[in-house]
Amino acid sequence: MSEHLLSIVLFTPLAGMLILLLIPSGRTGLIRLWANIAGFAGFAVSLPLLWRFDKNASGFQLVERYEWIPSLGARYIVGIDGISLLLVMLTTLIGALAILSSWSAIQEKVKQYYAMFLLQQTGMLGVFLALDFFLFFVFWEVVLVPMYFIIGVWGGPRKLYAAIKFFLYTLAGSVLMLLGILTLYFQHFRQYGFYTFEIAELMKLDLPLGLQQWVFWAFFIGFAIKVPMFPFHTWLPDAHVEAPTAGSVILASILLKMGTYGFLRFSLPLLPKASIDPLIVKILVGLSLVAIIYGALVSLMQQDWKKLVAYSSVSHLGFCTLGIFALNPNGLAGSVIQQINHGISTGMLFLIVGIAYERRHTREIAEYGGLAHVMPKYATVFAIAMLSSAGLPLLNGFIGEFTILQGAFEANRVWAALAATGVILGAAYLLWLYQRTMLGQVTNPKNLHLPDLNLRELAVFLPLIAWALWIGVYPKPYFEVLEKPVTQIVERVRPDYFRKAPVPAAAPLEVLR
Amino acid sequence: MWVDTFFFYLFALVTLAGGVLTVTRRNAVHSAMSLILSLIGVAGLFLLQRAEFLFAVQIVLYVGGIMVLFLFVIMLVNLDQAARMRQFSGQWWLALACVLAVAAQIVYVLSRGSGAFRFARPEPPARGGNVELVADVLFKQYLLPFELASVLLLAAIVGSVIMARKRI
Amino acid sequence: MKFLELVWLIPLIPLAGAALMLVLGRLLDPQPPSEVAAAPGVAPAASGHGVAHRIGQHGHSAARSVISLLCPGTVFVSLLLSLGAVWELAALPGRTYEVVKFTWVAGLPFFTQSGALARFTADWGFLLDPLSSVMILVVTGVGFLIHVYSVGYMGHEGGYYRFFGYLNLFVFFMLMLVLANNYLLMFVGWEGVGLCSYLLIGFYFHKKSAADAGKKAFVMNRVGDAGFILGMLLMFSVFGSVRFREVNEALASGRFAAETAGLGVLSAIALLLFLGATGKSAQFPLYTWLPDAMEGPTPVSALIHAATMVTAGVYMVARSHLLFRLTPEASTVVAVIGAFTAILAASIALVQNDIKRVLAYSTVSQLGYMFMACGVGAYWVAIFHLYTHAFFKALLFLGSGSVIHALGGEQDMRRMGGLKDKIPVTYRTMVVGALAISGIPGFAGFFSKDEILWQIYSSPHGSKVIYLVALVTAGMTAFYMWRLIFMTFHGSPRTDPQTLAHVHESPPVMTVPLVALAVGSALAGWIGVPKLWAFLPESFRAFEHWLAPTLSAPALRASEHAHEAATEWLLMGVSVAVALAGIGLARHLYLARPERVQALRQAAGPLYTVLANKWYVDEIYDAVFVNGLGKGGGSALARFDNRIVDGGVNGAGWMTRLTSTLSIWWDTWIVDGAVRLLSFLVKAASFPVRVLHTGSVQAYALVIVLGAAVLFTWYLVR
Amino acid sequence: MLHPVTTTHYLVLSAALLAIGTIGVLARRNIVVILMAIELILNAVNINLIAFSRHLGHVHGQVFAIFVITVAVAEAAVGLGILIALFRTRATVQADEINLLKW
Amino acid sequence: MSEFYTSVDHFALVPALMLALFGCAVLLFDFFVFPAPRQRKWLILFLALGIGFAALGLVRQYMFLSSEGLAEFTAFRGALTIDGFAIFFNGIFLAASLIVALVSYRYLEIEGEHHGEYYGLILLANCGMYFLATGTDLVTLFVGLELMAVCFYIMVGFLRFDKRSNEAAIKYLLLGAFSSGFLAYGFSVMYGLAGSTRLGDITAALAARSAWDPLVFLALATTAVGLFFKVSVVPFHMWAPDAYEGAPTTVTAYLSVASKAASFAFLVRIFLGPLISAREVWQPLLAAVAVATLTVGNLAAVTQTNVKRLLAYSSISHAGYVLLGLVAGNPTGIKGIAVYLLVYTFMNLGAFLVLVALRRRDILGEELEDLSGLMHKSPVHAVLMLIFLLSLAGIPPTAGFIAKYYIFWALIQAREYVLAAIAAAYVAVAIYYYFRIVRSMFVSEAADREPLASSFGLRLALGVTGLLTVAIGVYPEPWLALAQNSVLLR
Repeated sequence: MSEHLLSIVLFTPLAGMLILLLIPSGRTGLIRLWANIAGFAGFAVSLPLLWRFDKNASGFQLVERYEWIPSLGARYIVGIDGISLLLVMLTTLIGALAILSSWSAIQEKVKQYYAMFLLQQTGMLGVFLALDFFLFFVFWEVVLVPMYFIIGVWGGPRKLYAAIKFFLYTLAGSVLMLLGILTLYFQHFRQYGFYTFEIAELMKLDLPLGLQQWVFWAFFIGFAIKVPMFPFHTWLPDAHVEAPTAGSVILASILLKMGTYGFLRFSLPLLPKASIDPLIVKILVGLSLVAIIYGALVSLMQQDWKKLVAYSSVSHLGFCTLGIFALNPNGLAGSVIQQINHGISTGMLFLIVGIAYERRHTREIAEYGGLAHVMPKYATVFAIAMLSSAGLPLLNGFIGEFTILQGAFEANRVWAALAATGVILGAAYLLWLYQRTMLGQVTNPKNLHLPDLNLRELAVFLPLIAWALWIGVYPKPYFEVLEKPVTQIVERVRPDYFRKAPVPAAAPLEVLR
Repeated sequence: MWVDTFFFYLFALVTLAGGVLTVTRRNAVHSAMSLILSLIGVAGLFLLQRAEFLFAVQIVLYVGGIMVLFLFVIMLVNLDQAARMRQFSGQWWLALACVLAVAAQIVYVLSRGSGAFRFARPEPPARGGNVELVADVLFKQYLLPFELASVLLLAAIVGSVIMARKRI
Repeated sequence: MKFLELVWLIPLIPLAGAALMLVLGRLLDPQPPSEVAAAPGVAPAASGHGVAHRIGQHGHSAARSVISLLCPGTVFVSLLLSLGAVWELAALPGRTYEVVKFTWVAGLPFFTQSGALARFTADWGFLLDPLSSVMILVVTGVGFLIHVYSVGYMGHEGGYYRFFGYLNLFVFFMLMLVLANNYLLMFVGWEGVGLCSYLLIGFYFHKKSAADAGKKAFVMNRVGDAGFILGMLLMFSVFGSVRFREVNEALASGRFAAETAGLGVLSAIALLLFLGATGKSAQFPLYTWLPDAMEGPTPVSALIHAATMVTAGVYMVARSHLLFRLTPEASTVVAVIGAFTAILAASIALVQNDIKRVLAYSTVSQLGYMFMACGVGAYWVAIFHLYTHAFFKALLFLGSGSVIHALGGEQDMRRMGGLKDKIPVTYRTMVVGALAISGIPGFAGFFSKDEILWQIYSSPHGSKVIYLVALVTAGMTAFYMWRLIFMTFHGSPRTDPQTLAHVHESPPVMTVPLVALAVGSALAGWIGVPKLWAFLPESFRAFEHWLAPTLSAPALRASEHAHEAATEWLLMGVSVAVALAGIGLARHLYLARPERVQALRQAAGPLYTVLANKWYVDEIYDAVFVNGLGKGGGSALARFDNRIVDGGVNGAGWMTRLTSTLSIWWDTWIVDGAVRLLSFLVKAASFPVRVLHTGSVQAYALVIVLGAAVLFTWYLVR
Repeated sequence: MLHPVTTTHYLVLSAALLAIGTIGVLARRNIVVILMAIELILNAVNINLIAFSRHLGHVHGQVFAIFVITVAVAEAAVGLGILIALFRTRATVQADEINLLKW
Repeated sequence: MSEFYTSVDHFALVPALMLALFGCAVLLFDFFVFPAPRQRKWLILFLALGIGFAALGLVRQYMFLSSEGLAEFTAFRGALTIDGFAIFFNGIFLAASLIVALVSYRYLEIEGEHHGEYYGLILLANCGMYFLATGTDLVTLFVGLELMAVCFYIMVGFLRFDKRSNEAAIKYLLLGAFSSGFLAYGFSVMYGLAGSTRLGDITAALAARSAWDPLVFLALATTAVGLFFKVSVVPFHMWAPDAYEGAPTTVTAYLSVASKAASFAFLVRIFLGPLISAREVWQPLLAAVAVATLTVGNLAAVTQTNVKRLLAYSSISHAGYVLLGLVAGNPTGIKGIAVYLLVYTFMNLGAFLVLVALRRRDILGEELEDLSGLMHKSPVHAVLMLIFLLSLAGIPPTAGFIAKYYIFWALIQAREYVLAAIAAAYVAVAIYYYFRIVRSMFVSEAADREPLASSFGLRLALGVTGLLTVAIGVYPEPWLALAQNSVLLR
């Protein structure tokens, strides 16, 4: 069994979906129950990864490889390193919680809803597990369809527009990405005489800078739209606003990470020359900084609760991409941690919006106010989520942001200084949001008798809060897990980085006494 | 030589005139008659080119067979009304321009490549009449299309029957 | 060694209390459902009663008693532990105890500026040395007293558990701040106290002003924090570490020459850190949040916005004293900012009528003093003032809280007066506090303030201009403080009779802390008497000696006694005289000749009636009426504060909104617009393509021929 | 005055006939006439084939022409059949009146 | 067996023979054995038998080739060539014919035009296609093409009392005949240049001339007009939407896949055979045509409301993709064409079959509104349609992705990056209009409550096409291996 662990993790949600399809659509109770069981099972089977993973081993672990389409050189290869481990755990947990959170929010077409969710779960896991570019691309695209339906069927008033926008945007990007993949694929054939999509093989390629740049831009379009980076971000607010709560949660927490993951896993290692090309770095960092500040500024102005959170994602993801293109260990590690953090905190924020929406069916911030009186538990949870998102120390956001800033600072001080303004603005819009919705007097009689969080809803939040605290208080395991893969990436992209000085065997600042 | 030349131009004239009349006559029956004229002209050209069998086929099959079919249909669909209506589509001038352009282009292309076809080669030594030769080639080299043509005709017959019959 | 090993427990015990309160507090202290604070007109008929008055009659349930015991109790335990630890620390040779519990941020390798490979790490490590020992004693000691006081003060409030939860949480973060052994962990406390400040300012969150103030505090602090973060990053990049010990070792190693001319990287670090300090310690230009923060409950103002949190900036600068010593330019900035803030805030305090706002500006001003001391290199004096200030300012705040409590929430001094007999304990303790802050010899404030003045005057980094500023500020301080005393307690009552009838002295649970703090305010200074008072044994100067291992800087000591004792005596006399003059003026205007105020109002009134804004008119009218033309500068400064500084903040906010609007516009019309245009074009292009299919078979044939024509043309053109 | 007739003459003649037929297809409204015009086009092909056949000195071209004629017959038969069906439902044989299907 | 008709000839002819024989048999039986309408379903059995035997013949040819290790063998003195290419495409035709026949029964019942001739025509058309894929002689190809075309003319007009069907038929016929006139003209020029009608001879003769020789171009251009018409690429595509819309839906399905596949087989034979030497001439030409096709097909589809017509335009755009495989002109591209057409057959058939199922009494089931709320009415159909549409759009893991993948791969290999980018961009446009259908099905409310038409054949056909669309996407290996043999270009 255990040598197929990753496959089990990958296909458990799919199996759950197939069984779900056998349940008659009328029995919604059973469907809900089963979907939750399947979602939780997906999380449960991923837990063994935690102790099966060896943080000291370099390269990929738990690798499974089978021939799949020999004519194309495509294989079924799955494996994890520290980066994917974290993202996989995020996916399984958030996925299970998102399913749990949908219990009462989704009242129609329940079966299809959960089926889409579980399918999507497999797709996302596949993206993070695949070590074959073809497999990766397949999963990458698979994710689109369920999300289209989740937005388009169970979404808000402008759901159709949002759904197709989401789909078209991401699809357009990914098709161009496919061309980039094919270019690498073909170049590999030219250099080595056989076709393969295996990442490890493709990494052996030695391509001239010009070609790398072209491929980089092709990848960039695909990944940047997914992230979304600055000029490609407009699908995000629409998609978020219209998606049902759990959809937004998945979208923000996991789907966006596919873009950053793509940069980390593919753009940097496969195209090292292009990745350190000064112009490319400048452009990407520039876009990241713009996204940080711009996302925050736009958030400040939002009247729509969900849109605010959506734009805040743009800002936070700007940090992630900034960290990546700082191109040093701390930037990269910070970026991964920040991806997890964003998954946790923005996930929570969307769940929070969703709870208010479920009770009041509006997302206008002006409709709320003073909820802290009526829903104290809710307000507390919101406060934690908000603080975690704003990067308060001892909560997760701080670790990620600070590490990214450290990386950025090392690369260029001005970047860090500009990014730091994002920290200020982040606090501003979040606090303002909190104040407008939670504090003050209850100004709307409709809000007077809103029920506070029930146990199920609390159960959704508690794991996330616990996780946020864990990362905030004791992030060491995360850094340890990330050290090997991140160092590999840096060594790949900047071979001379570590040649400046010998790497010390242990941290130079050891515990004294 | 000049006889050939004379007859070529004669038949060519008949062919083209017939063609022009076919596409310009108001009455469909007149068109059909003109088409027959043109087909006969073509048949004459066949004869000039020593394709006697084909000449016969052209006269018998085309002029005798197809044209009767056409005339039948013309009678059947009662084109009297149609004959009173406008005969040319609104785009005829554009069509004319285009076709002339294409024709000019084809002729230009032909003239540039005409070196390949300047003079007819001397006839090959006759090993029998034209019909024998045709038969020989047809059944040796083109047996397959020949059989296939029968299927084609079958399909055409079935098809026209289906289309033309009134009920079942 | 037992207590030292438990040093990490000192912050954790209040944290445990906080966690218990915030998780389970609601069970212990149930809120009646009718207590929803709704806007007027929104409240449901069943609920009926008012909004802001959440004072219920259910105050003293058994469960509340548990809270009342538990929360102050945790702080008390911390206090005991601290005392034990400090006792043991005294016995240690280097008076330094550092313990690392575990690695916190265990980041990856990076290269420092000098090319050395370092690791981005920070520990959960605790450092107890004389500096932090002073701080933990202040925090736990004053904190405990304020906790006790709060039991009485908040007794009738809703959200009791929440209040104590936040308060305990605050103590935890503050202790983390002072006990951290590295800047990053310090930053945890730093941000944490900011958070608690936010939560506690916004404790009455149904009040919009309170919520606004909380937000303002947090965001302004964040601006400073951004500086702090960048400073830390620079520190990482220069030293490869942010641990105090390593940074200081690097600084002391001589690798870094003092940056006397121009601004180098050390100055940059120092200034960035100081930017953080201005935010936290409410220095110019980031000070306007502190007066607004008075929206919070009074014990909070006492604890956070007077005694502890706002002093964190001073602590941090003192902690980084080696850095600042190497960067005289940065130190000068510190001193100048401190001086400017001190006089600015003091002048504003002259005209305030809200009892707590006076104290708030006073706090800003006193913090300015501390920074002046830091700026001139007298770090121990800054800490000394911090320590004395904690006593008397906490006392004054708690006293004012007692007054407010007695008057049922009234904060305007114009509606007080004549209370000294009604609430005698409060009166007497507050007078002690006022004497201390005014710098009357013998009281705690005298010793610290006088030492600061002397250091400013005498230190090689000092300056006569700053000294003058500080002296004027001292006079103003005495004036506004006694103005407060006279307006509140003396004269005839201006309170409406009904309220006056109910005025009563606070319960012992509130007065006992007052008395304790009054004792402290009176006596705490005697451990730092001037060297001039040679007649006293060295044990009266224990404070400086205690701090010496941490804050000493041998290189700078040589010039200290260059000035003559006579000068020092003279200056001491001058400062006392100035203080007495301030008190006398206040007495003259507010006690002896109140009718002069009326006359001044008549004389100067027309000058300000031209102002359209009524609020400003009132403000300035009051200023003229109260202070006369002689203090006109103060009102101008008040205007400066209201108009320019706040205006600047508002302007920045407006700019931000404008930018945001533009961004949205950009998003909707340009970025998205391009996409929409594209989709529109696709759809638009669809029609001509479709229209081509006219349904006419001959048109189709024509297109075929056209196609052929194009093929041929292409060939021929080639 | 009269040049010897070359294959090229036939080709040009064929092209001319092709053009006439094409004009017929494009310009005549009457579908029956359009079908006749198509016959002209096929005849043009046949002229080509015969000319080449003669030119090349074998009869393959003639055989090809037979097949072309066959095809022409088949097309004409089916075309006329469909035309009759069309006429039944639409009562017209004018090409430009048959435009239910468009866009 | 004689010298004119050897055993090899027979071996090569068997599948066509079976198709023609059973075609005739069906026609006869319709008259004499099963005159009653209820009995006509037995004709399907006959048809299936015919296709089965033909398939058996194909399999035997395949076995023969692989056991002998031959790449190909010729018959009828070079008029037929049996190679992997031919077998592969014939497989596609047979599958398409069978599937179409399976679903036609119910559909024609509803249309009230259920005649046995229909099945005979399917077989005869398939017979014509057989020669398009295997023929290596101009005459054979031409007659085969016409056989197929004539059958299709009739089938398109099969609803004799339906105005739209008539119209579609006459349009298709007129334009088809017109374009085959051009084709024949082109063939005549080829013959004139080579002195032979065998493709091999022509290839050799044209190779002796320069690529830019005017007469070669004349042959190329006129032939291309006819070929492009058949595969409906711009600007020779105009008939397609009308014919597709007017024809009975089953015929549309058949027309859009089998006819297109056969024509492409034909086109590939011509372009990579005789015209290969003029590649530098036709490559840019084809590229331009392909781009124009993608543009027109995709753009015109965007605003369609008739689903049949929408799919017609979409199938035009697919022709553009296939053509790009030829533009790339490398083995990958040719294999890509084969794979594309294979996949396209199933997915496009599937999409049309759903429309067939939507045709009920009084409901045409062609408009976008008719698909509204299909998800509620029949989730199975909706999901199948979704799969087909995703596949048409080229979203993995459906088969359509593999097909597009090959085209992109070939283009990248040929370094046609710009073409690749254009082709990629149009995928997004395609998504847009396919998802209009999806939107209708899944989001809108149902327009009517009438249950969908269903029959065993329809269910089976939908099941098979759906299964294959997914299966080829998820595990394409065996199918790719089949296509591997079909590469003409070496």
